[in-house]
Amino acid sequence: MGLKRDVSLSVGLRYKGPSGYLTYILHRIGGLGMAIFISVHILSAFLGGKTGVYLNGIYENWAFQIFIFFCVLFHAINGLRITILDLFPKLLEHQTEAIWLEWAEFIPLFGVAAYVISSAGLGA
Amino acid sequence: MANVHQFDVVVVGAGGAGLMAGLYASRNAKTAVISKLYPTRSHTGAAQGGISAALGNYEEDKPEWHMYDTVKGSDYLGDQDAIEFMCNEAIDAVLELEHMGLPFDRTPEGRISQRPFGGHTNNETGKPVRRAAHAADRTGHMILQTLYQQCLKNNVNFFDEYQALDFITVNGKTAGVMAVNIATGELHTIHAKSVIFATGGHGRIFEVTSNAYAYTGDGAAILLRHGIPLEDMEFFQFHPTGIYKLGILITEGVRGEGGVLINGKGERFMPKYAPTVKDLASRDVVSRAIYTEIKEGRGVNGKNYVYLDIRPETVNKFAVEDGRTNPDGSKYNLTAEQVLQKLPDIIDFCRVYLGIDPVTQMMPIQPTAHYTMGGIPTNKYGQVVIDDKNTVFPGLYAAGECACVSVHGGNRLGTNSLLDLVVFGKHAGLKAAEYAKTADFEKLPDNPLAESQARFESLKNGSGKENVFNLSTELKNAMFNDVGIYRNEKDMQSALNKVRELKARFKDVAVKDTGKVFNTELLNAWELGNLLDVAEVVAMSALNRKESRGGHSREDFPERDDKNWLKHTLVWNKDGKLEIGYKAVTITKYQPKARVY
Amino acid sequence: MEITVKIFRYNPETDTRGNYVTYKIEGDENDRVLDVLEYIKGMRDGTLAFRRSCAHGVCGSDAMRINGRNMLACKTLVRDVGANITVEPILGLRIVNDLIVDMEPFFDNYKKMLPYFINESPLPEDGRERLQTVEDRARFDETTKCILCACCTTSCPSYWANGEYYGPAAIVTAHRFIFDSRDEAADERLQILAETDGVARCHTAYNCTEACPREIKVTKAIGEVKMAMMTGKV
Amino acid sequence: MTTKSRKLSLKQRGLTYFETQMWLFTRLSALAMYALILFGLIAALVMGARNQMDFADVMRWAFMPNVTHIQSTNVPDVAPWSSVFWKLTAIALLFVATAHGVHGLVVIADDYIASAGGRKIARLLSIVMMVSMIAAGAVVIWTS
Ligand SMILES: Cc1cc2nc3c(=O)[nH]c(=O)nc-3n(C[C@H](O)[C@H](O)[C@H](O)COP(=O)(O)OP(=O)(O)OC[C@H]3O[C@@H](n4cnc5c(N)ncnc54)[C@H](O)[C@@H]3O)c2cc1C
Ligand code: HEM
Ligand code: SF4
Ligand code: F3S
Ligand code: FES
Repeated sequence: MGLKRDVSLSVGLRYKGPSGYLTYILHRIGGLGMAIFISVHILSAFLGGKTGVYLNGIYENWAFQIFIFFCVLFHAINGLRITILDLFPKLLEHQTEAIWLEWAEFIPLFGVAAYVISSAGLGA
Repeated sequence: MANVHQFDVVVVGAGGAGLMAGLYASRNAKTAVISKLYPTRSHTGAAQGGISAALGNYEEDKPEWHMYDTVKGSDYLGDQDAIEFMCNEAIDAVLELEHMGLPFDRTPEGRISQRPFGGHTNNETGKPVRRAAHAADRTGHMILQTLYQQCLKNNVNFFDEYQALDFITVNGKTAGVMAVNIATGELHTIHAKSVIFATGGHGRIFEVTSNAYAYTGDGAAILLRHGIPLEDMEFFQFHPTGIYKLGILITEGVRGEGGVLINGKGERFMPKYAPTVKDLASRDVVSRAIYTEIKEGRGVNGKNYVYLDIRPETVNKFAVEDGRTNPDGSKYNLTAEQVLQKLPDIIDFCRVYLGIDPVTQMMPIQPTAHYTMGGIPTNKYGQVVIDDKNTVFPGLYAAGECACVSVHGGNRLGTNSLLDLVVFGKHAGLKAAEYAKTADFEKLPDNPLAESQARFESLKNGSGKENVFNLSTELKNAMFNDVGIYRNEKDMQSALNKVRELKARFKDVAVKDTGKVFNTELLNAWELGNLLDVAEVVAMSALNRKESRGGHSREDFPERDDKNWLKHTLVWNKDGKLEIGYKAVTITKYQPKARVY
Repeated sequence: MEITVKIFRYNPETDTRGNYVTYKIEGDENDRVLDVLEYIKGMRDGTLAFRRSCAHGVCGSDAMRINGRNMLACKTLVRDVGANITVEPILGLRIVNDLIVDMEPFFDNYKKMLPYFINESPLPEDGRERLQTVEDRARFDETTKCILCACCTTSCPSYWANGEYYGPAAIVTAHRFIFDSRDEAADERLQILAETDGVARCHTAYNCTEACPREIKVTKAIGEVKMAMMTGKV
Repeated sequence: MTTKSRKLSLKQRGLTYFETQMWLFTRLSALAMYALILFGLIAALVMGARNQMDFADVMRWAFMPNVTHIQSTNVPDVAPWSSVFWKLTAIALLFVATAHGVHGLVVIADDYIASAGGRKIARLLSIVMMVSMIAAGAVVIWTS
């Protein structure tokens, strides 16, 4: 009896916290994305030959590159925030500001990069 | 039979008293604690100010002084043997709590910090003394947590969210309790040799109250139905400083730290009513003073409230006037930081519920129904006594706010309740376990569930004309307005009639919810039944006592009358009709005399 | 003023999933959300189920999601949340009836923290209190305020993902004892928290701190526990 | 009365637990990756990245300064990149990132696998994955 405890992605995202869920989930996606990318990349370089070229094709696709860049940039910036706050719990008071700062860094950097990659991708 | 559990001792209620009893009983007997709330939700957690003991950590203090203050506070209605017992045990009780890990605030020497509280005095100088040991303004919370934690450590058996519905007695002896598992709606029989009731008070019979929704007098009502009397039910404490309209308590600790009461004209009025201790007079005195100010048109903006002021500049100004100093004799100087640090929860309440900051603004307050002095009569070992000769009911115990030992008499001193919980909770637990060692289990009746089931069924099957919410609102209004701080014959009679009318209407109450899982509607209706039973006893006892004493003050009988009324009231339920009797007050050291602060 | 309240309803005996029911009532902006719920239960639909007791934010009974955020219904006024109110049960625990969730897993995690004072050394010879400086007492003051309402744990993304995680409330309890200079079992608790479902599960999401009605800086407390693990200083 | 300060041994404070060690490693490796990436980035700039290369090239270089990555840029002289020093640097970055990433996968897997057995399997798989990734990556870097 009773409803299960599952919290779906959409329910979680609708929780009106201090963007905690968003950064948490994006950090995860970023980490996972990179992990997958790196494995594929190493695999392709290691195997070489036909499969290598095929795999290369996937991640050299410009859309995939934007995704990877998103993963890298977000994960790196958010990871730095987590690292600093974890190693200096005193700074946690400034959590809200830290998240603001994070977005302030991420959005322009990612915007520019996405523009560069996509225009290069579309132009080619 | 399904759902039968067997324990030597069963404790009903997991507040301070119930947990202390459970802890001590479980050391010597197989013990279960059942509670309709998860233990840490008990109302002991709401207690703010402190627990009293003559530790003397700041200045000289003695258990005898504590005793005298308590006797005087009770308006001489408290039983002095029990009071002496409690005050002597107080020091060890508080130290024991500390040894259990309770995080008391500390003095610069690292000892338990103490603060002044209403009615606590140095008997030689008459000045306030620091007797209330405290953990910020959440002492009760810390006691509740600490005791629950110790119970976990000692593997006490808990039945969380089980509501006791009935007491089972066989041949005039205790046989156990009946309870419903709220989460499943199943009825359970808990077969026991000893039962300890620690179900808290019944402040929910009043409109404006500091009490929890759970304060519905379950224990008292259950026992009343089994022919056990209730003692001194007319004595109900109105705490002077509840948040206007909401009734949420602002601890006396605020005045202990130097806060003062200010009327609508901006004057400090307590010196008029209590020249020596002023704002720190005992609660009944302060509540009446506020009420008088309001009645005489000096409430704020003509409304039913006055101000409580803890702004440092006010406090320091009056500290100079009162000659208040620090323990080392230096000038008393309260800072905004100290207010924040010593009264964090109060600041929080004001911000949330009033939208004001007490450091810069005054708090609008009004007296609020707060504490049940009366209750299930017991002796100082927590044994329930059922008549004027103090005959013990075998295997039945009570402790905490639901019990009447009586150490609080006509008026409880602040911080004495928490002390009452730990002292008498402990002894009730010990005695209950001791009794269980010698006694045998009574044979359960064939169907112990029958009666409770019938009661439940009749609630569910009422004609459904009456609404629980309306009935309880009417009850609370009648009781607050007519059996409140000031009482008179006419109003009380009308309240009593009202309660009786409501009791009749209650028979037709509507319960729509037919479910089993967390059927809170049914349980609320059942609780309303208890409130009505208890309210009738309160109104009737109050109407009967023709004098003013402690929390019971009558406009038509403004004086205390020791000749006729220095006695406890006992009320029995005899087949649905209430009967009144009396019991002598035990007086040992202190003869009654006029009570001035 | 008119208040529109949308409440999550789930009747375990007839429903397979929850649904929302909207009530319109007259109320005051100074009413607590709890008062609003009481009124609806009293006058509109008695079957509405929720827990409550103290009505002023000290017992921890009535944690729920109000307008999408964990709060205590008794500590939230209509004026703080506006006249359109959505009330839902807290997340990450099994819903058993309307706004009531099964709290057992939450308390089980609490109980794993050795949530009691441990000091087996002899008491002071004079039988008096164990001494503690004002600073030592202040060290863990904040975490003693916890009322186990579960607002924090049920707002934690990590707990949503994984119910095995002990959760912030349990760590707050552990913090209260680890940093109590009188307690002697800091090491045992740190070792419990060093396990897979302990503090490593906290990803500094901060929802917990934001949700705590007692204004405990939960993430900071967790951070202090993490640092105690690294440095060994308690 | 003095304020008490205690210091716990490594075992007492839980630092001998795998989970705690990895928690610390995740953070330290994050810092290490920043350091190594910055190092590569600066090297790229010093070697003329400003005017000969596009954005993607710089990134590639920064994140893994090995020969294959640099060959695809316009930097005229790739010879220094075949040195043992740069090879080791690249392998260090590979090692750190892989260990960090794979443990991250374990953390995520733990969140969705509650059974002890399942967790064991996930861990085993991740160790295999980590070892093979590092080995394969190292071979690529070393031989290129
Ligand atoms: C706001 C406030 C502040 C206070 N401040 C102070 C103070 O500073 N100092 C002081 O000394 N005193 C203070 N008091 C008074 C004191 O806190 C209470 O009198 C005392 O805590 C009562 O404790 P108890 O154990 O009797 O009851 P509670 O702690 O209320 O426990 C009652 C228990 O009984 C259970 N229960 C009730 N009915 C049933 C049933 N039918 N079946 C099963 N279980 C049931 C409940 O679940 C609960 O666990 C204050 C009171 C209030 C309201
Ligand atoms: C500058 C680079 C990086 C930084 C600063 C960084 C930082 C972090 C931090 C601090 C965490 C811990 C999060 C937590 O436990 O709360 C983390 C987790 C993780 N990282 Fe990284 N990281 C970086 C690069 C990488 C790379 C290259 C990968 C992929 C191979 C990766 C994959 C992961 C994964 C999968 C997790 C687990 C995510 C989770 O627990 O939700 N990271 N990272
Ligand atoms: S830490 Fe705060 S939010 Fe969490 S349970 Fe305790 S009081 Fe509630
Ligand atoms: S929300 Fe959860 S992840 Fe950590 S900071 Fe709070 S416990
Ligand atoms: S009812 Fe007690 S916290 Fe809300």
